[in-house]
Amino acid sequence: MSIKVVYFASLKELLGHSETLLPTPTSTVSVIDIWQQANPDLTIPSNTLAAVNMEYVDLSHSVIDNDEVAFFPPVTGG
Amino acid sequence: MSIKVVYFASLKELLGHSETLLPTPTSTVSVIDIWQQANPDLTIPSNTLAAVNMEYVDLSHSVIDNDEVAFFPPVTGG
Amino acid sequence: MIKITANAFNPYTEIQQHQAQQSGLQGKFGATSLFIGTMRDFNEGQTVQSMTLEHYPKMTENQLGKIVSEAQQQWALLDSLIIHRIGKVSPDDSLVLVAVWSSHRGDAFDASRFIMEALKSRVPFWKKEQLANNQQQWVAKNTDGYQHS
Amino acid sequence: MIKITANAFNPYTEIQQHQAQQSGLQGKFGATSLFIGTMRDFNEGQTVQSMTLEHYPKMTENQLGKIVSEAQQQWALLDSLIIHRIGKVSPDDSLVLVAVWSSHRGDAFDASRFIMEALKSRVPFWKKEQLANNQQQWVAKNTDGYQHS
Repeated sequence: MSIKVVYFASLKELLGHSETLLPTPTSTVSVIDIWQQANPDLTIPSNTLAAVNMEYVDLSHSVIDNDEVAFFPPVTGG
Repeated sequence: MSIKVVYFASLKELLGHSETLLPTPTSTVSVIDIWQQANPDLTIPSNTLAAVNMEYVDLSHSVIDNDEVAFFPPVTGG
Repeated sequence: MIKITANAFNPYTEIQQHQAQQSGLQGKFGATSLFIGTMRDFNEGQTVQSMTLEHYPKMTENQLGKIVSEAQQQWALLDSLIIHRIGKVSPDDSLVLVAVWSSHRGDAFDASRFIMEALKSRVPFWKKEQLANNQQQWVAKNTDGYQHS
Repeated sequence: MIKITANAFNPYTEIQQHQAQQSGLQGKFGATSLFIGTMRDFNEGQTVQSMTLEHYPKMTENQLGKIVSEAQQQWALLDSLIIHRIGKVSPDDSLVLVAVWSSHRGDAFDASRFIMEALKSRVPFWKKEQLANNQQQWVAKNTDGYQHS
């Protein structure tokens, strides 16, 4: 059991990888906690969007075991 | 020299013809004068639109020799 | 380009042919907004078997030309194509095509809707419906294009 | 219908194929509103040679599905078709198609624009441009679709 963290676009390039697996948290964690655990040396870039299980969430949203947490820059499709 | 009066759609059917030629007016005339001269027994139906030389005009617009005066119901294209 | 036609037309074929001929568009147009009006087989609860579209030749083209000029003054348009059918039409026939090409989508959306609403209120076309009971009737008025159905 | 494709597509062919398969549309749709986004060969003054479109698989489809549901709740739509390109694209390639069918034109115009703006702001696609000088850059933000250019 674990939490999957995924990155896209410029954020993926900045970090140099697209995915990190984090161990099951031992206490209640939020999306921003997940970022800090996965990237202890890097403050989350401003404008970063977050999704949990493919739904947009605030950085304060709670994360539970088996969630997929995504971080990405503003979208530019169409 | 003359004034050509043309009718379209339901108005053409109501009158039973699509065109009338009126002689050159001897004095200043307006669009509504033209209607009355061409259709002495019929009040102009409400909502009738008028054009002179293919530009929309009010019924008070002046008509001169060689003008083409058109009367038609509200448009329903598209 | 403005076309009035008494023949059935395929709007998608027309758009592609037109676009291919406009070499100035290549690489420049980011946005295309299209509206296609199609004949339905019913109107206000009645079954419609066919329809006849009458127009005022020349005034139709003049008014459409003015409307396109007004749109060009208001928005940054690269090109436009308007086709309107006249004569006898059947259900599922295309009645009208309005296509607008621009660099940015806001201009394309705004201009195509403006042209369509102006066409509906100012261009001298009239529809007569042939109903299932062999009656005929002139369509009395157009619906409001800015209102929800 | 929602399609994400890594292959070049012709929006006009796709629309016609889709429409032909929807037998429930026959005789019922009076209005079709379409928007097509096409790759330009320049952006903010720079020449763009190609572009790569990345997306978040599954979240893309989920978000598009939600947007279509929201549109269906707000307007009387008969059908819709959304196609979005991913992968490497060249100038004049179609990037996105939004097509909406309805009985009345107000619904079609409103819904196609709503879907397009929602797609631009909420659906996880990202563009990276390959410039003439061999530099690459991520597109930082989308323009406002409700503003004049």
